[in-house]
Amino acid sequence: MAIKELMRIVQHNEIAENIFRLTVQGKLTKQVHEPGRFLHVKVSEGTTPLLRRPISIYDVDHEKKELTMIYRVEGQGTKLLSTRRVNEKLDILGPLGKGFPVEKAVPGEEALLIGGGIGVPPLYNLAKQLVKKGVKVTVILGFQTESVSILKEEFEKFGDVYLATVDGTIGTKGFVTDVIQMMGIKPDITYACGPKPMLKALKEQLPNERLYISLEERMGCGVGACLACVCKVPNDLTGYKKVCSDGPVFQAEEVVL
Amino acid sequence: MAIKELMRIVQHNEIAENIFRLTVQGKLTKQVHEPGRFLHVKVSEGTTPLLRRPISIYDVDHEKKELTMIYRVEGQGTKLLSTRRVNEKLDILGPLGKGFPVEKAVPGEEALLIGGGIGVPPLYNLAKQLVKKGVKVTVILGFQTESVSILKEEFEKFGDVYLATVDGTIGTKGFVTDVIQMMGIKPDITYACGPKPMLKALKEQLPNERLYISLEERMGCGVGACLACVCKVPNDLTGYKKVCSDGPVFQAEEVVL
Amino acid sequence: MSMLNLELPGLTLKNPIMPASGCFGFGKEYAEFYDLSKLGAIMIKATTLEPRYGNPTPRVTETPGGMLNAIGLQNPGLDAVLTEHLPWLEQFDVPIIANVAGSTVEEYVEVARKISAAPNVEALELNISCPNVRHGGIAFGTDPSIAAELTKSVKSVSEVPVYVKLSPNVTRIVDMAKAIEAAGADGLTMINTLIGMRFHMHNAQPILANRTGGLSGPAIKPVALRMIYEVSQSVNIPIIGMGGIETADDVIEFMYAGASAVAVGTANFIDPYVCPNLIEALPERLKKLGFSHISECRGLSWKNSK
Amino acid sequence: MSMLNLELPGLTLKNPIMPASGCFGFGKEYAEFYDLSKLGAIMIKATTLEPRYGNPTPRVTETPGGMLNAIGLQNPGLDAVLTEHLPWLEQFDVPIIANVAGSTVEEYVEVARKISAAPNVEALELNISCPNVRHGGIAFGTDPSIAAELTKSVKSVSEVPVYVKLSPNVTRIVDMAKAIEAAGADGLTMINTLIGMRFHMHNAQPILANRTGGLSGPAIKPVALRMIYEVSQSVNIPIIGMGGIETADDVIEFMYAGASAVAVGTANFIDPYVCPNLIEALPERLKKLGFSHISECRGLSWKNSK
Ligand SMILES: Cc1cc2nc3c(=O)[nH]c(=O)nc-3n(C[C@H](O)[C@H](O)[C@H](O)COP(=O)(O)OP(=O)(O)OC[C@H]3O[C@@H](n4cnc5c(N)ncnc54)[C@H](O)[C@@H]3O)c2cc1C
Ligand SMILES: Cc1cc2nc3c(=O)[nH]c(=O)nc-3n(C[C@H](O)[C@H](O)[C@H](O)COP(=O)(O)OP(=O)(O)OC[C@H]3O[C@@H](n4cnc5c(N)ncnc54)[C@H](O)[C@@H]3O)c2cc1C
Ligand SMILES: Cc1cc2nc3c(=O)[nH]c(=O)nc-3n(C[C@H](O)[C@H](O)[C@H](O)COP(=O)(O)O)c2cc1C
Ligand SMILES: Cc1cc2nc3c(=O)[nH]c(=O)nc-3n(C[C@H](O)[C@H](O)[C@H](O)COP(=O)(O)O)c2cc1C
Ligand code: FES
Ligand code: FES
Repeated sequence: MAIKELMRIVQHNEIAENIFRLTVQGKLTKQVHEPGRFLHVKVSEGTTPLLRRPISIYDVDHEKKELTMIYRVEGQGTKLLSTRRVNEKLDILGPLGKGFPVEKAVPGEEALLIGGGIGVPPLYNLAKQLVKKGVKVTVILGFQTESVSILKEEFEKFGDVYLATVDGTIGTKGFVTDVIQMMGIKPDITYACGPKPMLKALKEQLPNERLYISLEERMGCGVGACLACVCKVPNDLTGYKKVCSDGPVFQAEEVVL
Repeated sequence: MAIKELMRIVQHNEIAENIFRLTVQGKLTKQVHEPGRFLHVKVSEGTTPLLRRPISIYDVDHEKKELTMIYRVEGQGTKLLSTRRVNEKLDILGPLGKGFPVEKAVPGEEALLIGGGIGVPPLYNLAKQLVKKGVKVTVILGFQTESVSILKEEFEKFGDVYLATVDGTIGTKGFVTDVIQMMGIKPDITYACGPKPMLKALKEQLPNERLYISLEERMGCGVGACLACVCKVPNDLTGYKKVCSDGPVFQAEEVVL
Repeated sequence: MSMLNLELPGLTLKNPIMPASGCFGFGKEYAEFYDLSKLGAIMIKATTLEPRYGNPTPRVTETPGGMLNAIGLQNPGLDAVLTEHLPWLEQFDVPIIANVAGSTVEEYVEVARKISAAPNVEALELNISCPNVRHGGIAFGTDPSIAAELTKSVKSVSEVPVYVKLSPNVTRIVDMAKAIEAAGADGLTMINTLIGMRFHMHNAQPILANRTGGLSGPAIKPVALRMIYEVSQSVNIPIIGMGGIETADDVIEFMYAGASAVAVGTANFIDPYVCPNLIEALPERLKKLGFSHISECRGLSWKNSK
Repeated sequence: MSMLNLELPGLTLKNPIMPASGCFGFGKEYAEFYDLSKLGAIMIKATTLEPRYGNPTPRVTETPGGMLNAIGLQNPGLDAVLTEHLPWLEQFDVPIIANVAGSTVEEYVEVARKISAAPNVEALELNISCPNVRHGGIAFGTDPSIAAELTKSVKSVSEVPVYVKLSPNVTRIVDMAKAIEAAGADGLTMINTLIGMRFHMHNAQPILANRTGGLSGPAIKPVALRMIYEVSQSVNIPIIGMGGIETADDVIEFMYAGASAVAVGTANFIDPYVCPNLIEALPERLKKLGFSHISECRGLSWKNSK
């Protein structure tokens, strides 16, 4: 169940250009199990910006009651968030949404995890849970350029990690789709999170049935009430799914990108 | 000349119920000489509240480059101000307005300083300057009740201090005007700061020519441009004075209360 | 004894707090956070005759102290509301105010007739900010005679009292209110959103796919208060006020201006518990201000000065 | 080469930044902070025929992301403006836009005739949000034909181009703009303030002595942008945009919407240096966005999408 809590910041630091790692502590942690769900964070104490910001859960430590997020400073909201300091309280609503279905992978199978840019973090706890379950994990991470490439070492604990950068400063020059082709990777099941063009390309390249993708959309409520974050579903003109509550993770076939 | 500076908070603590003492450091201090001028303080970092808050200068320390204010938490703005911590920067515009005319008191004369409530603080630096000049200072401080009575000891360094409280919990029960009458005080010159009813009563009780009063009015710009803070002048239907730039201190005859 | 209970046409309210239409769906999501029976009433999402998908995304963006939305009347259509959503809400002891929308008078009438017959619908709220397809897409709510005609037509078929929701995007809100009162409305709700826009820095395009959107949140509060102040002195039907309400003081300020009850919209997105929190905070705040019942606050700003 | 210079009817601007009327007095106070010659232009405080005291205090209060003012046209009157304030401003190399106000068409005409002849007044700005005493106090700016008549009368006597300042408190801003353009206006300035109110918690009374006030500041920015977007596509005269501008990005956003230049009001109160700071920040920001001159931004939101 989602709750709203003033969580204490226990760690907050810049891990790459404009990318921050934020750990908060509180009892909300108890509710967090499935990887890929998100927190709705109130970044301002006043009325500007007015709305919360959705940030995925990177990892959870139930013993320490800690949740970690990794976020990129994009605009006003995340910029303000980056100024919040250790021991301050952060107003967090969560966990929200439906995450990656770990249960769809069978022990012994090969899972491919594909992250693009700031879509990489939510795959971390997923990889952890898959490996624990006995699923073999391969990871492809795509970035614009080396200075914003993150978490390679962290994922290497779980399996093979391939990098792609648009400018070729690290890893393969090109996109994650190029890596799949070059390496001839044929996964049993795929989980992906990243920009829409990447997800579209994956949807065309890989079998859809066992492809799970995490979408982003501008949100109002984050809980399914305001219909800000909808996406279309196949063959139904008035049908829709809500990214915040039906997702953010969908089976690729469920949604029209 | 007024300047705008991010001044560093060097001290900030609650000295009585909801009353705070705030010391800031910076080069703006150099501009502060006349007592009774004010600072226009940006309390929020965002857009709510939008406007600055006028707070009088309590004291100045040119050597340490420090300015001290004493303020009461009234509403949203001062409440927010009270949460700002040592070493944070505060956006301050000032010094603004015209203060108490120390030069109007002649050495050897008797000056009466009357403060009501949160109108007391700006008299502190005035008393200091008058005493330094050789003017004899008597102080009457009026408060609602003992728990919000402040600065008695501080003023006792400069001369006799009388207290009045509305509920009689400390000092004379009643108003500052009652003290003047009871004690038969006949000052050569009077300086006063406090709520409008108090200033009105003083204007009726004391000779106006050498009575200087500090007014309060809701402000926009604080520098004389927006005409938010006007008060009427005698015998002139369209004439006016601006509290922020012609005042806040006026000779009692100059303005209609 | 409750300090908060109220009677309005068709509505017996435990308290004056209700979620505003479009900001609470059909209640399901917020029922995860608290018992909906706590609420004074619930204004459900606008319902049209047929299901609608609404506008493309992005549908929301932000502005200083506010947000813009262009959801565009997405809703499952009258049938689904009647067979699924309203029956689900029957488990709660709370009156439902059904927000009715359409593109033609006929559509409004059809929706109103059927939805007003639902057992837990105690009042209708006519959303007259919708574009009128017969009049070149100009909103019903911008012309007093069109709004009055619509009100009259709906009133003639509704089984429950009809509240009309005023758009603030008009020159003379009082003229609108008077025309709607004369047409038989039982109450008014106000204000709907102001029309606004934002643009992307990097490509100069409107941020919302629909280009314009409705401004809601604290930014519009002073405009709502002004309009309620003017309208409440000019009509004899009650007003449910809304526009940027976040705190108990906001609720009381709307009552002072002339509202009889209030609705809370955008604030639900920031704090899902805002409505029950307001209901809990109000009695103490009222006592501190010297009131023994919330109804004493109503119109105090102009009752006092007369 | 400057990236910021512009030509508008009557105005050769070093840059598109000017303080908005009523937020900068007659310049004296801000001249203590910086050289006024840096500014694109200065819109001086509204001037009426006779001196006016304006409204009682309190004249300002705050709202989330905005402020309300009810200064009420306080000004020293035409003669003092002509003999004191305008001559004092001649020391600066900056065009003056004189904001003209009145209670009757005759008063506007009289002020416009004389003030437009002052050597440093390069344009007039007609403040049509004033109450019209001949029409029951309803503002000139809420009826297209009254606004057009006023524009025509002033235009016939003015020695400099006439800009008309639109009120946002209308149902159809485009109709107003078109009527005013047809009446001969050389440009538009928009928007003036939205009407709003706030009430005291402790006594329920309006905070402003005048009861209602004009809402300005960031809160109104999305409304200003929407109106400029609509009007700029419907008329062929330039628009000076305003309403909540605080940052260089705000300036560019107003240009995208369709403004040719901008005015900064409330932000001066928060930061007296805001205008020179914007002028300094703009070139770098424009370069970063890929523009070589500010005029390239104008109307890009709708030029692109056609
Ligand atoms: C389910 C979900 C999970 C996310 N997880 C992460 C994460 O783990 N790490 C991370 O860095 N970012 C994540 N994002 C993106 C993050 O929410 C945005 O970067 C952030 O909202 C930007 O806010 P801003 O004020 O800094 O930017 P602005 O551009 O100023 O924001 C303006 C508005 O647009 C919205 N917005 C802007 N970009 C996005 C976006 N990409 N998706 C949704 N709304 C957006 C904002 O919420 C805000 O309402 C996630 C988004 C979603 C929907
Ligand atoms: C020249 C001058 C000097 C002052 N010096 C001091 C001082 O040394 N210590 C101190 O505690 N207070 C002082 N005040 C009063 C102080 O400015 C207000 O208490 C403060 O602005 C309240 O802000 P708020 O947001 O907490 O209250 P709110 O009531 O929420 O404020 C709402 C609005 O009203 C204005 N306002 C409220 N009360 C006053 C007031 N009394 N005078 C002017 N504007 C007001 C605020 O600035 C704001 O715009 C001074 C006021 C003036 C004009
Ligand atoms: C996302 C969103 C959707 C809305 N949908 C509707 C709607 O369907 N029908 C309606 O009458 N008003 C709708 N509104 C307007 C609100 O009911 C309310 O009038 C307005 O938002 C002002 O209140 P607030 O500032 O508390 O949000 C919507 C508002 C928002 C923010
Ligand atoms: C205190 C104040 C006084 C104003 N006086 C005038 C005026 O005399 N004439 C006028 O046309 N507009 C006047 N305005 C409106 C501004 O010029 C401007 O149109 C409005 O404030 C919106 O811009 P902003 O949000 O940048 O302040 C005034 C605004 C304020 C805040
Ligand atoms: S954000 Fe409100 S429904 Fe998804
Ligand atoms: S506050 Fe603007 S003139 Fe005094």
